Amino acid sequence: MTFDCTVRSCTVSSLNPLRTYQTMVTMRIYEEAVGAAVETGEVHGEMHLGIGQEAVAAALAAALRPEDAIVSTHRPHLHALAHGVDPVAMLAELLERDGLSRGKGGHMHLFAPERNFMCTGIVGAGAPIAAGYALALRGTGAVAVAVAGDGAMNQGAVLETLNLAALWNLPMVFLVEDNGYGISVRREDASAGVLAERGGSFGIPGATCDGTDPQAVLDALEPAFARARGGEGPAVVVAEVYRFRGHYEGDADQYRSPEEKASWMGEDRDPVHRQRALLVAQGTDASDIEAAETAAAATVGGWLAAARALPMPDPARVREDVIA
Amino acid sequence: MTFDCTVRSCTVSSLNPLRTYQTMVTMRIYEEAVGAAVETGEVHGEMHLGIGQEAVAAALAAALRPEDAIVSTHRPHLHALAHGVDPVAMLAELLERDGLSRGKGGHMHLFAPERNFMCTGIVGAGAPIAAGYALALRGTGAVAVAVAGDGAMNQGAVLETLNLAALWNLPMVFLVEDNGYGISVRREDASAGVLAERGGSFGIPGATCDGTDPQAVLDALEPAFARARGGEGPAVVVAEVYRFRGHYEGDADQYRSPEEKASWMGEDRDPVHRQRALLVAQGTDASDIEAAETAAAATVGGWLAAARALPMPDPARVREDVIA
Amino acid sequence: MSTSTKVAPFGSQIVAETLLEAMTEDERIIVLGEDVARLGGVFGATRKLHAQFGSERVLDTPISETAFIGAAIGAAQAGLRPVVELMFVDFLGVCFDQIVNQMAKHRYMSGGRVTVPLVLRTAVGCIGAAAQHSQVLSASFAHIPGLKVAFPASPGDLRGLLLTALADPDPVVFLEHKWLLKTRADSQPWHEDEPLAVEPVEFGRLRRLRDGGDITIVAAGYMVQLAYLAAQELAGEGIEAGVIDLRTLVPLDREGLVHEAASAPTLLVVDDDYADYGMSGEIIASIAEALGPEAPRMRRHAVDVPIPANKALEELVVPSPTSIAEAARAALGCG
Amino acid sequence: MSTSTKVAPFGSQIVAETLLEAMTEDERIIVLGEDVARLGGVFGATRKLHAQFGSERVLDTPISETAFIGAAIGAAQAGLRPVVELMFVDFLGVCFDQIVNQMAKHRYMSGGRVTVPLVLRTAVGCIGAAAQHSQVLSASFAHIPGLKVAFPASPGDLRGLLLTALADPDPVVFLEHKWLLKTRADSQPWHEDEPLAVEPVEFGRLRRLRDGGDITIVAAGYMVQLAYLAAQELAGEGIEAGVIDLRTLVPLDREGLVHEAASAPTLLVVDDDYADYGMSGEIIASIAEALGPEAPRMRRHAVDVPIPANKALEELVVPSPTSIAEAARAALGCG
Ligand SMILES: Cc1ncc(C[n+]2csc(CCOP(=O)(O)OP(=O)(O)O)c2C)c(N)n1
Ligand SMILES: Cc1ncc(C[n+]2csc(CCOP(=O)(O)OP(=O)(O)O)c2C)c(N)n1
Ligand SMILES: [Mg+2]
Ligand SMILES: [Mg+2]
Repeated sequence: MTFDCTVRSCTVSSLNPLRTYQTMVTMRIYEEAVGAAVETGEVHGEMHLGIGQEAVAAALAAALRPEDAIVSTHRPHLHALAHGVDPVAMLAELLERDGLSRGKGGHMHLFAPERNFMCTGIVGAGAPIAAGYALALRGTGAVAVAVAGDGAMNQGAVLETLNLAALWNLPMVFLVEDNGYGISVRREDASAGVLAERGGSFGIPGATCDGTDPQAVLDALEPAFARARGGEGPAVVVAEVYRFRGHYEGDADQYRSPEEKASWMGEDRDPVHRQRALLVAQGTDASDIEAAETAAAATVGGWLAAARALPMPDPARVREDVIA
Repeated sequence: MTFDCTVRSCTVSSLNPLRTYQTMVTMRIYEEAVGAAVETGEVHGEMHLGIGQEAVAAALAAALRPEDAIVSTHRPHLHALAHGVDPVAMLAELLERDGLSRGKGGHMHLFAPERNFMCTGIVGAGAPIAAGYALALRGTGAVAVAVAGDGAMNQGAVLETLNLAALWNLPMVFLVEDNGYGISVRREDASAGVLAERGGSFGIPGATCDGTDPQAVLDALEPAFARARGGEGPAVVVAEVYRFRGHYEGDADQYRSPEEKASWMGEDRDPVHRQRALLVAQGTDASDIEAAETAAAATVGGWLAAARALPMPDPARVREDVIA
Repeated sequence: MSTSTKVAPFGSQIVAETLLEAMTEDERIIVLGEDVARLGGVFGATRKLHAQFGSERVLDTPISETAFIGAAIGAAQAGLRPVVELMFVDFLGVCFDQIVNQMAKHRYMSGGRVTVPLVLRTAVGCIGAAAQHSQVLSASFAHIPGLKVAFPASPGDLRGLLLTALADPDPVVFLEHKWLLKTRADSQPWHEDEPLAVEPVEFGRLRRLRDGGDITIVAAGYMVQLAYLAAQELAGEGIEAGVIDLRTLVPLDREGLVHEAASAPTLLVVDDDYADYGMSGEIIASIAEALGPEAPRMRRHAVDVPIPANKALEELVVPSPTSIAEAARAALGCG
Repeated sequence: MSTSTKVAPFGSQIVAETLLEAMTEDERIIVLGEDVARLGGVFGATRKLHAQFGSERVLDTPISETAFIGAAIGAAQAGLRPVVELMFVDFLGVCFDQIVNQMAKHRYMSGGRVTVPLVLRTAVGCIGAAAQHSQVLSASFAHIPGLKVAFPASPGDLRGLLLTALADPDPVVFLEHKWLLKTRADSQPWHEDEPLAVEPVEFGRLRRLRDGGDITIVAAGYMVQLAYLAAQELAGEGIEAGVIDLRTLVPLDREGLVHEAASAPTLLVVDDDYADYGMSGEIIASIAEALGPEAPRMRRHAVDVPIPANKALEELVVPSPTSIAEAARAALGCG
C-alpha cells in the first residue's frame, strides 16, 4: 500500500536546492563538530552521529511546522535541527554544559518542549510517546512524527503503535531511517518483509524513498504529512540511507565491508556531495555554492563558540529535578 | 497472503464427524464441570472457559502430534485436552487440588512438559515462548503452536514474534481464536486491519476460517502445519468463534447485546449443536449419537470423580519450588 | 463504621466518582486503558465516565500497554492530564520501559524543562488468581527515582490521595488494592468521614491509626486494614499494637517513621509485596540508619514466594489478620 | 596483581572464553541476543563464538527483547540451555514480563515440573552514557522470587560465577559490570589467581576480601573493587575497613552477613543501583532483624537520582573510591 499523489491531489513542493544544500552542509559540520568534541573529551559518553543522513533531516525541515511534534531516537541531532530546536542550547547539552537539559540529559535525551521535540535512547520507545502527542494534537492540523531506525521496526513498542495509530486515526508520520544496520546486524538479518509495508497489516500506507536525495524524501514525506494533517491518519515513510560513521564514535565498524562503505560514501552518493553536484549541474554559480559553505561553517562556528561560552552545569543542582 | 492447498499439494484430512462430535461434547461437559466448580467454591480464583470454542480445539487435536509444542492462553483447557494433557491431573489443578502443578499453578498456569504444553495468564506472552519451542524443535518435523485471542494480536510480544518466526523460518502456527472481544472491547475497537493479515508484512501467510465448524478449522490448520513441518516457516490461522460465557465466570457480560449472543449461540451456530446436526443430516443413527453423548458424560464424570479423589496440596510444600 | 442508613459506595465507585468530579473541573483530564470506556473498568473504577465524557476523553485501548502508556506520556507532555489504567499491576512487565526510562526520567533528563503529569492507576493485591494476577510490586515502582507512589489504605484515602495525584505535576503510580475496590466504603475497621467528602491528602505524610505501647505495625494499602484487625485481635490478649499507614511510598515519610519508631519498643512491617529487596527492607533500614542501637526490635512479615493458586496455600503466603497477629507475637517473643 | 608478563585478558574475553569452553562441552548451550554473533557482542563478551559454533548456536536477534528472551525460555523448557544477552540492563523494561512472570515463575507455577535453565547476561553500571544506559537495577531482579542473581566483582568471579550459572537449573540473571568487562583481568586491587583457571564459585556465599576492625563495607559487583580502593585509602588514615563481596544477591548469604556484621562496629553498604527500596535496604534490614540492638551502626551509600549526562555531575552521583571513603568517614562520625 503506498500513497499516490495524483489520487490525493497533493502538490509536492520543490526544495530550493541551494538553501537545502546550505542546510545539509550545516548539519554535516554540526555533527563533525560534535564528533570532534568526543576527541577532545568534551563528550565522555556514547555518541551517535547522523552524518550521511542529512538529506532526510533537510526534507523533514521542509515538511514540519513549528507546532508539529517529533520524537526522535538515539541519533537525534539532525531531527532536532530540522525542527528548529535551539542549536546552541543543544550543542551545549551535547558538550555536557548547562544546555538544553542543564547537562543532565545528554545527547540521547534532548527535550525542547517549545517545539514538542524529544528523543529517547531506548530503541522504539519514542513511537508510543509520539502517538500521545498525536492524540493531543488530533484535529489541530499538527502532526506528530515518530522517528525510527530500521532496527527499531522490530520492537514491540513500534509495532503496537502502528496499530494504535491506525485504530485511532492519529495524525502521525512514522519516519524510518533505514541505514541497513542496527549496530552490526544487517536489516535482512533482523527484519522480515519490507519495512515500508510494516504498516500494511494495520491499513497504514507506506512509501520508500532514496534517503540520499532531499527532494526524493520530501516527495515521500509531503503526502504523508498531508494525509495526517487532513485527518486521514498515519503513514510510514522509509528513507534509505547509510550511516557514514560507526554506530557510535569509537566503533571499530568492521562489520561493514570497505566495498559497501565505498559504494555509499563516494561522491556520487554522499548526500551532501550529491546536492552540490545538483547545484553544479543546474548551473549555480560557484561563488554561491562557496558562499553557502562558508555561511554554514560560520554558523556552526558561531554556535560552537556560543555553546562553549556557556557554563558547566551547576553541581549544587545535581539532585534537583527528580520529582517536584 | 493465504496458503493455497492446491499449490502446496497438501491433502487435508476428513474428520470423523461422530468422533469429533464426541470430542466436542466431552470438551463442553468438561468446561461446564469446571464452571460448576466455581459455583461450589472449589475454584476461588478467576476462571475463563472455552465454551463455544470447541470446534477449534477439536480440529487442533487432529492436527497436533504428541511431540508438538503448544503455548496457550488464559483460556487454555480445551487446547490442553486437544494435545492430550492428562485431563484428570488438569481438572485436579483447576479444582485447586494436588494436580498438574500441585495446586500452585491453577487454571491459567498449566504445565505439561511431557507434551510441551504450557499456558500463561499474560496476554501475548506465550508467543515468544512458543517461538523458543519452535527453535528447539526446528528440523525435527515438530511444530510449535502459539495460541492467541483476537485481543492478544495487538500485544508487542505477539507482533515481535511474528517477525522472529518469519526471520528464523520457525516451524510455528499462530492460532488466533477470534471471538470478537478482548473482555469488553470489540475487535474493531482494538485491532486495525484484518487479523489474518497481521503476518503479511512479515511475509507470513494467513487464513481465516469458520471456527464453529471443526472441519473448516482443520482445513485451515492442516496446510499451516504442513508448511511448518516441511520447514517452510510459520503461518497464521484465524478461527472465528464466539465465547458463550462471560469473559470470566461471574462476568455480568452486559457489553454484548442479547441479539448478538442469540445470533451466535443458537442451535444453528453453536458448534456442538452444529456438529450434531451434521451427524443427523448425514443419517447417523440416533443411538450412535446418544452413545457418544453418554460416553462423553461418563468420561468427564469419571475424570471429575478421579480429580476429586486427589488430595489437596500439601501445605508443608508451599514454599518449595521457587528455586532449586 | 458509618451509621448512615444509605448503603456505602464501593471503593471502585469512589474512584469513579472522584474521577468524574475531577474531569468535570479539569478538561485536560482524559482516561485511557483496557475496558475503561464501555465497561467502566474491570473493577468498575471508571464507570459512567464514558457515558458522561464520550470517546474523546475516555478511551478503550487495545491490549498494548506499552503503546497506550507511552501515549499517555506524550499526551501529558502535550498539555493533557492523562489517567491511564494498567488493569493489573502484574502486567507492568510489558510496559515497564515506558515507566522506568520514560515517565520517571523525563523531568530529570530535561533538567526540569519537561514534566509528565499523569496518574497510572493499577489494581494490586491478591483476591485469588494465582501468581500472575495477585502481585503488588509496589517496590518495583518505588525503587525507580522519578515516580511518586501512592498506596491508599481506605476508601477516604482512595479519594484523598487520588485528588492529590490528579493535581501533581509528576507521574504518580496509584496503587488500588483490589479488596479496597471491591468492598464498601464503611468496611475499614476504623471510623472515617464520608469518603466522598474527603479533601486532598498530602503526599509524604504517614498517619497513625491506632496507638499501642507494645508494638507498632507499619504497612501500606490494604494491609493497613489487616494490621488494624490484627491489632484488635492482639488487644484482646492484652497486647497493645499501634498501626501506621504510610500512605505514599514515594515520597516516604522517613521523618515520621523514625519518630514513630523512636517510641516503639518493637516494630513490625507488613507487606503483601515480596519481602526481599522491597518495602519492608527500606522501612527497617531507614529506621536502623537513623536510630542505630536505639532502634526498636524490627521484624517483617511479607510475601516470600509467588502466590499459589490453591486457596489454603494462598492463605499461607498472603498476610492476614491472623498471620499478622502471629508475626507480632513472634516479634514480641511471645509467639 | 598478576606478575605474569603476558598481558591479562579483558573481562569480556574471560566471559567469551568461558562460554566457548562451556559450549564445547555442552551442546545444549546456545547464545542469542543483539549483536552477539557477527560482532561478538557490543562489549566483546561473545567474541569468536559465532565463528566457532555457527548460526545454529549463536544467533543475532532483531531488537525484540521480549521475543528473543521469551524464545530463550521456550528453548530452555524444550531442553536447551540458552545464554541470552540483554545488551544493557536498562532495557529490562521492554522485556520485563518474560522475566518477572514467565522465567521466574514457571518452576513454582508448575509445582516444580518445569525448570528454566537459562542465563540472562546483561551489562550494568555507569561508564558515561546518562540516565538510560548507566543503570544497575539489580534489585529489580532480586525483588522477584524465582530468579537467581549473580553479580561478579572480579575477573575470576566473572568466570567462576558464570560456570555455576551455566550449570544451574534455574534462570540466573548474570550482571556484568561494564567496567569489569572493559578492564583487564589483573586490574582488581587484590590478588587473584589466573582468572581463566578459576573453578565454579558457589552461589549464596559471600567472601571477605579484606579485614578491618573499624568498619565493614558491603558491596556487590564492581563496587566491591571501589570499596577495596576506598579501604586502602582509609588505611592510610589509620582506619581499618573490611570489604565484603556478596557475590550473589539471590541467594543472599544472610547468615554470612550477620556473622560479619556481628563483629563489625560500623557497617556501610555501597551500591551503584538506586538506594531506595533496593539492596542497601535489604542488607541493613537483614542485619537489623537478626542482631537488633547488637547490630553495628549502619549506613548506605548508593545512587539516589537518575544518572546525569555531564561527567562531573555523574561523579557526584555514582560511588567512587573517594565518595566511599567519605561515606565511611561519615559513618564513623569522623567525616
Ligand atoms: C530496547 C533497546 N534495545 C537495544 C538497544 C541498544 N541499541 C541502541 S541503538 C541500537 C541499534 C538501533 O538500530 P536502528 O534502529 O536501525 O538505528 P540506527 O542506529 O541504525 O540509526 C541498539 C540495538 C537500545 N538502546 N534499546
Ligand atoms: C498483558 C496483559 N494485559 C491485560 C491482561 C488482562 N486480560 C486478560 S484476558 C484479556 C482479554 C484477552 O482478549 P483475547 O486475547 O481476545 O482473548 P479472549 O479472552 O477473548 O479469549 C485481558 C485484557 C492480561 N492478562 N495481560
Ligand atoms: Mg539502522
Ligand atoms: Mg477475544
